[in-house]
Amino acid sequence: MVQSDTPVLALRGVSKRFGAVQVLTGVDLDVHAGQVVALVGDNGAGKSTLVKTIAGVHPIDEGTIEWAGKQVHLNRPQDAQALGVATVYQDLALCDNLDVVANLFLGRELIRGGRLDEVAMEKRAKELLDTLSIRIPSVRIPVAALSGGQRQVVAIARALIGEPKIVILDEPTAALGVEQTAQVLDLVERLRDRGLGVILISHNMADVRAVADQVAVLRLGRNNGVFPVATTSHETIISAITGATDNAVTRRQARVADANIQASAEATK
Amino acid sequence: MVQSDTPVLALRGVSKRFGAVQVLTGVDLDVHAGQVVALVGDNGAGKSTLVKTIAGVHPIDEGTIEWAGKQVHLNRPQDAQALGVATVYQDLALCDNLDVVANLFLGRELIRGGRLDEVAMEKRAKELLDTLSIRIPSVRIPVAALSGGQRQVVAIARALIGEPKIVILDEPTAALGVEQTAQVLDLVERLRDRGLGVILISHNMADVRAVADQVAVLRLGRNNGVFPVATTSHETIISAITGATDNAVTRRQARVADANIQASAEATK
Amino acid sequence: GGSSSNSASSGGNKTIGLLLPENSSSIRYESFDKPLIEAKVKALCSECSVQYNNANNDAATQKQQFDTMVSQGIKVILLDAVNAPGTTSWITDAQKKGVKVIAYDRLASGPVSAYVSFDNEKVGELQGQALVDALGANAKSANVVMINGSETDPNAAQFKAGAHKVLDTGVGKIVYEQSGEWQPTVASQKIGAAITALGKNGFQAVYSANDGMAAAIITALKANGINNIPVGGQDAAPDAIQRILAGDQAYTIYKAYKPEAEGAATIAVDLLNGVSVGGTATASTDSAGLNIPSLLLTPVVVTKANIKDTVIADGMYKASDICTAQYADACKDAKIQ
Amino acid sequence: MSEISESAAPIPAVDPRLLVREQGLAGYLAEFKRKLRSGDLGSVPVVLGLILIAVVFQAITGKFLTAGNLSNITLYIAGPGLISVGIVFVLLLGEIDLSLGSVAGVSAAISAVLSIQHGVNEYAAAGIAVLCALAIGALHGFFFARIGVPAFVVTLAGLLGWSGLQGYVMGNTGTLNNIPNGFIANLDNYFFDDVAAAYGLAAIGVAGYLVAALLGARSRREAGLPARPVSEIALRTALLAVLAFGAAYTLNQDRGLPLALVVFLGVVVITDFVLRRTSYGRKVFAVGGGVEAARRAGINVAWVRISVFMISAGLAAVGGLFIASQSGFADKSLGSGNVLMNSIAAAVIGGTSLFGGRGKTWSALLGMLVIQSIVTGLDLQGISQSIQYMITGAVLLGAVVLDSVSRRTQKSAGRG
Amino acid sequence: MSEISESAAPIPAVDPRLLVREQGLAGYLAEFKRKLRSGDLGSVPVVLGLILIAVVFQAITGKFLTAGNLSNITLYIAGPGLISVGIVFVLLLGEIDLSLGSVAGVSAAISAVLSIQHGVNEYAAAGIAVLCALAIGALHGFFFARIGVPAFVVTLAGLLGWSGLQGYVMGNTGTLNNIPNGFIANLDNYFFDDVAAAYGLAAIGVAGYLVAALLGARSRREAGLPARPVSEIALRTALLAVLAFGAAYTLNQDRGLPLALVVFLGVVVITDFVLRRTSYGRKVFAVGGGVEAARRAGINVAWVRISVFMISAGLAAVGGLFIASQSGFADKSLGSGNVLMNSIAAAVIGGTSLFGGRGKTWSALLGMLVIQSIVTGLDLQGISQSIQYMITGAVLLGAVVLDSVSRRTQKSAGRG
Ligand SMILES: Nc1ncnc2c1ncn2[C@@H]1O[C@H](COP(=O)(O)OP(=O)(O)OP(=O)(O)O)[C@@H](O)[C@H]1O
Ligand SMILES: Nc1ncnc2c1ncn2[C@@H]1O[C@H](COP(=O)(O)OP(=O)(O)OP(=O)(O)O)[C@@H](O)[C@H]1O
Ligand SMILES: O[C@@H]1[C@@H](O)[C@H](O)OC[C@H]1O
Ligand SMILES: [Mg+2]
Ligand SMILES: [Mg+2]
Repeated sequence: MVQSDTPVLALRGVSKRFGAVQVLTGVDLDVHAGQVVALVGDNGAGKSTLVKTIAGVHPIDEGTIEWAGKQVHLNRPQDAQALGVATVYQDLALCDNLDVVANLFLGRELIRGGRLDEVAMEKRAKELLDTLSIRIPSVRIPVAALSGGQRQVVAIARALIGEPKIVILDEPTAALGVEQTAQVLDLVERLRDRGLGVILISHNMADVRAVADQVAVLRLGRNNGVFPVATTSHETIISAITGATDNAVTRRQARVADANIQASAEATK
Repeated sequence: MVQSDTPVLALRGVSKRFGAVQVLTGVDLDVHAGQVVALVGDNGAGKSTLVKTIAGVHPIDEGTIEWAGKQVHLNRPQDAQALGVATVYQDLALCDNLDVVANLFLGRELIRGGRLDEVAMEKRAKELLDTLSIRIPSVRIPVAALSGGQRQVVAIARALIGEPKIVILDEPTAALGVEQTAQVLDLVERLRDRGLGVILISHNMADVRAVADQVAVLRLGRNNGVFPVATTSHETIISAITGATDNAVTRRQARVADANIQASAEATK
Repeated sequence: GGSSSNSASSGGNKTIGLLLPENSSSIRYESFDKPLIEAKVKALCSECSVQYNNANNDAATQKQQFDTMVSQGIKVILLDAVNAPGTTSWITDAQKKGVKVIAYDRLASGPVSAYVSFDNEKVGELQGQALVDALGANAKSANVVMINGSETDPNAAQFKAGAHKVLDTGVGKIVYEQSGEWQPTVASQKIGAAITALGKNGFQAVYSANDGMAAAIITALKANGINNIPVGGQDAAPDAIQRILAGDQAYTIYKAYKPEAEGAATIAVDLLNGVSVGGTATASTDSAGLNIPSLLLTPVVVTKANIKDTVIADGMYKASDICTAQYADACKDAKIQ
Repeated sequence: MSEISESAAPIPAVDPRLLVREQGLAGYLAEFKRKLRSGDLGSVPVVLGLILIAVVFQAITGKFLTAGNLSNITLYIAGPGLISVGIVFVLLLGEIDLSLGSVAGVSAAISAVLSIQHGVNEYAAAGIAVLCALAIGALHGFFFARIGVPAFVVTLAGLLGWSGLQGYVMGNTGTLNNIPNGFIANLDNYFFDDVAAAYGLAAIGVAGYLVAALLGARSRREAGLPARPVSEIALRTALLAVLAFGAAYTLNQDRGLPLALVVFLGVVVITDFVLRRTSYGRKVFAVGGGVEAARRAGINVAWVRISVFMISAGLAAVGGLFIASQSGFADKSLGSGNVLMNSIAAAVIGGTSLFGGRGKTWSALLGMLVIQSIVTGLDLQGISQSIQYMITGAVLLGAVVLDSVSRRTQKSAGRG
Repeated sequence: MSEISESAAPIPAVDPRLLVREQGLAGYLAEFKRKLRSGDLGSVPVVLGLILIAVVFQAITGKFLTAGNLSNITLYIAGPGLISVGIVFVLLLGEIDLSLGSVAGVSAAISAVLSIQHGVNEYAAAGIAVLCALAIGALHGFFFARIGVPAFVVTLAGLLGWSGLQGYVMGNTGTLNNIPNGFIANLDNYFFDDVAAAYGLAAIGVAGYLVAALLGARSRREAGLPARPVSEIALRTALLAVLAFGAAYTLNQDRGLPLALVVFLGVVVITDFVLRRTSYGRKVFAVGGGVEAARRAGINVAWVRISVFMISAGLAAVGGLFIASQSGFADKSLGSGNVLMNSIAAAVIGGTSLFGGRGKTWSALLGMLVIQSIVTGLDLQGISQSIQYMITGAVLLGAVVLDSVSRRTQKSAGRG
């Protein structure tokens, strides 16, 4: 984990409003090279909105974004891409009418002699998908015909084309099978080892604890603490997310434990 | 767990093809009243396709579907709904232009004096969403403006309107926060206790083991075993899903364990 | 194929082509011109036939229909051009293939073999004069509104020019002039604007280029409480005759289709048989330096006074067509039964 | 399944991120300012555009804002406006209906031939014509919804076929004058000249709005739901009253309340109610917002589609009768030309999306007013056709640019 | 980042659920049968419809399939066909361009006025006209893509404005005849009457297809990707050869190879290449398939939109010159009437979706052939206008029903 002093990416006091809803209020976030920052929070906490501001999808209302110490303005996805931000969106943002290969290389097609180099793209697409252990009937069917998990893998593979400096993954394993999830976690570790910054959004605490260095918690659109993973307990993080120590999670655990101690032991294994 | 001898729903030798892809081949499935059947399998195994055949979205090519012992033909979603099948689709199937209330009651609006009873629907909508611990800025904004998890909760709440006999949940907790996930698992148990049949699709083995009675594994569009949860080990199910004992999951576990025994212990907790 | 280079008179192809411009703003084309020409051709030459196409007011469509006829080997074509000044190349090319073209109703430009028509500028002059007559003694002080035909129809320009020739000196002032685009709803709105702009007493007569627009204008005037000011059109449509009987419309211009159609049919059969057309086309018209043998008919103004002697006497309409229940009394007054 | 609420975790009623509006008038104004800034203005830009057009033409011609002219405009918009209401339904589905001009034409022809040539009672003739149009709409809907032919192609075939039928029905007649003072003749030319009529209608409209708003707000408050404050209802009612009584006064200065306006407004109000307040309307929006989602919700998509094409054809038939009334007769070209394009344009200018799922029938009224105001204003000035076309194009664009710019602000602030 | 492959789990190359086609001709036929059953037939239904239309008209008129008539049809379709190619681009974006008829008209007017009235060299005049059209397209694109005015409204304003400008440019002239044997006069009327021309073009087309297919298959095989078997390439080449040489033979029976056909085919082939084989074309499809996804992929959506409107306007200008050439003159009404509707209809009939992201420029050719065949066939028979409209409507619907029924089978078997 090679970390420099200036973060690659730093958000300072970022606010964002949609109509009558103040979605983000004064949010700070630091990501260093070679660091995996998990961004967690309740549903609707503003995680996806925050990463979209970094990706240039939604320009921020207030606050500043710094890239390697310099203030930048991210008004269009191109701006972020040019800096080296690759993003896997929660809603995937694939073109349903295009096939897998076309989606993977969209906006960065391989060209040979002025025309698309379909052969090279198709070959590279197959390699990438194999890496992520996904089985897709044909890379030439439109992504509309793929299963949820297949689509998600295509979106993840998209982010690996090009040479990003920061990779943002918004719930990348939500639709993935056990094997594919493991591959994605491996991938995150490899990205970190290669010195990239990674922002990982996930509701799965086991995954977060497995690969993240730091956990930044967002609650109702505001920062609610940044914790080093190694030294923070599961319960601390959960209560930062839900804003209470008595919540549905703890209640459920208690109830299940009461009812069936053995099943409970199995279930949390 | 009250179970009768004839299953509420029984699939026999169901096959389905899309163009050049044979997605399902001779699949059998039994669901009894008061039983939670987990349907698991790799990405693209055919789980969503299978439940769509039950929901009447895709008519089957071959095989039969029996409802309480009688053969039925499910050619349109209405057919399945009329029998008492409520479905939460993986892709949610919400109308983006309609608000939360309109989506919840779509096709089953409350009427008073010939006109929509918006007041009653809005009240009921708020209650339902509270049950599921979700915080939505306003039930009167179009669902297009909701976060991924908020959308998913809306889709789940939809299935609870009306009086279903079988509830199908296709990865209902994929986008949910820890608290919301706990609520949905509670909900599944309550549905079972009320004598409904539940089909739960999930990639999260912990969740599956926590609430399911039986686990049906699908692999490459075919049955690959049905296991009672109580007496089957985690490893058995994983290898039925991946088709191998040596897979990315086990390899990752081994590697992580090697590298950092303590972290590994934390991570699988 | 169109490879036959025999001269027309040798009688290889006994089909006469008939190309008419449209069928929505005027009923004349399919109710009069087409059947009259077909009947006359059959009468003159039993083994001849007429192939008819309608261009729906689209010049490019008409050119296709023209070319299709030429390539089928048709040797004589009666052409009522959508765009008469634009046909030079059509007729030049056709002539090279031995095809003879008769300009029907509108003077198609190019080396046509004959021309049969009414004089469109004359139509305009008659319209203007009829309006002046309808105004009577007040004409010299009358303010007049003009609703012209479509600016993309070359005939309309001629009607307009002819009418102006008379009205510019014959009446007090043209106070409002607009194109009604041959569309009744448009004409109705234009007259509404004129009423707003000039006031209900701001004008004493309305020139309408044809009967369709005149009907809409009269409706709009009545809706605004303006009754009994002279409005005139052209085409002698049956509904216009009825309005004239009822006193709502002052006049129309009757272009006797029968002599026009039958004259054209006679010339066409003559050309097919290689006979001189001089017997029918007694006049001559200058077209870009060429002297075109012509049959030029005179249009007639129809007012209440001469309905009986024109459209009824010529058999264009039966009295029963016109004298429906509502118009029975008016018919009696005009001595029509 | 209400018992599932039992274990609900307590959640605060209002999300703290929701910028809650202050109570009372102050809050109303604050919210309006916020909406203005974020471009979430609804019909306001189009209305502003309309006012601008009226003011400019008044300045140029000096006659635009006379009672007579404004009254005439209401007569001109009724026919195409009714067609436009039908188009709003079709656009809400995300489809298009190119046949409506022809359907208007063939219906007017059928009604005229029956009543004038065959002596059928005029009301019956008009009724039969509308029934024929409904059948035509059902046929279009069938080919679209059941056979799967794109609506564009079905209705293009209809555009040709029905205008052919129109010509065929009119036969050698060409033009049939309306029976003087008959039902059709009066449709677009009858005025309720008692001043009480216009004021009465205005009063009914304003009172109806007020009562509905107050009752609605009360039942929401009783159910514990956020409701519109009384001050806001009062403000809106006052605005409506100024508009309604102003219009009534103006119309009474001229010939009184036009029947055509009553019918057009009535149709707009009723269809608006159907779309926003009934489960049928909800289905139309759902199909337009996502066919597959609607289908999975158990909605009979085919039937919704067929019924919408029936509604649009039926309204086109009524519109055709109004056009016949305006021109004084039915003929072979009724409904051709710009009628269809203007009707579609009106719906779009009024804010109905071409892509389905967003719009309201009021946009037919607003859009028609914009288009007709431009045309009438230019007619008043009496400019030549070519120049008129150019100006109309430019003003049309200008009227919508206002709206688009505000929407763009909104979009850049939203998910879009 | 290729080093990430290092830990890849081995996955079998071919998914066992994929019904792999048998090698060779047998497999080809088996697949064709499967596609036939599941309705996945591409252009086959439209082509069948076209053949049916031709056979029926030949039976009725006895003249439809003569060399002269077929040759004429190629002349008639060039102008509207070029406009239709432009429309395909716009439809691929999921948008519409209503202005193209007017743009064709104003371009023809500009070219005619410059060359005939002002003595400008004809090539230069035509060039200037096309440049003006490109500027017009850029203006439309700007208002649509940058200001956010719906394309429907922008191009409706264009429809009015440019036809006004057309009238203004033509001024009092009304009609300008083409310069005899000049560039414009020849566009749609020149024939390469040497038999070698038609056969040569056929040979180049067939050979080009063969070489491209073989090279493509080889490079795929070399990269270890599944490739089209040689037997299939041979079969396709043979079919193409029959078609191409058959057409060449027919044209040589008449006046030879029409320049108009060469230009139209050339434009279709080039635009097809641009759309399917270049990254620009990929961007057009992406924007049409999902604006937001395209935007997030870093595509400059505004620029893609503006360029597409420029392409459509530019092609409309060329189409306008062809129409002027066909009619023999430019006038105030060139491009009005059915031109636009026919061009849109052709694209849709040929299989291009109105909803964006699906289609090809070949559909302009196929659809135009369907429409023109109906029109010419009915003209040959010479029936009255009303009946002709009704028949055209019915045949149009019929031609597309075939396609729709097959697509419906496909849809019910797919995700749709
Ligand atoms: N319309 C279609 N055309 C072709 N193939 C399809 C179509 N729909 C689904 N498939 C294929 O069917 C297979 C099964 O898809 P399905 O969505 O049922 O998988 P799943 O088990 O739900 O996967 P996941 O866990 O990723 O959601 C996939 O390989 C998918 O590509
Ligand atoms: N265009 C919009 N208009 C109004 N509100 C919006 C809009 N987009 C997002 N929101 C609101 O912003 C809040 C944050 O949404 P966001 O998608 O960032 O949440 P999230 O943390 O990613 O949640 P999840 O875990 O469910 O994905 C939500 O309450 C959502 O309803
Ligand atoms: O008779 C008129 C005809 O000459 C003109 O061209 O079009 C309109 C008709 O009324
Ligand atoms: Mg999110
Ligand atoms: Mg799935």
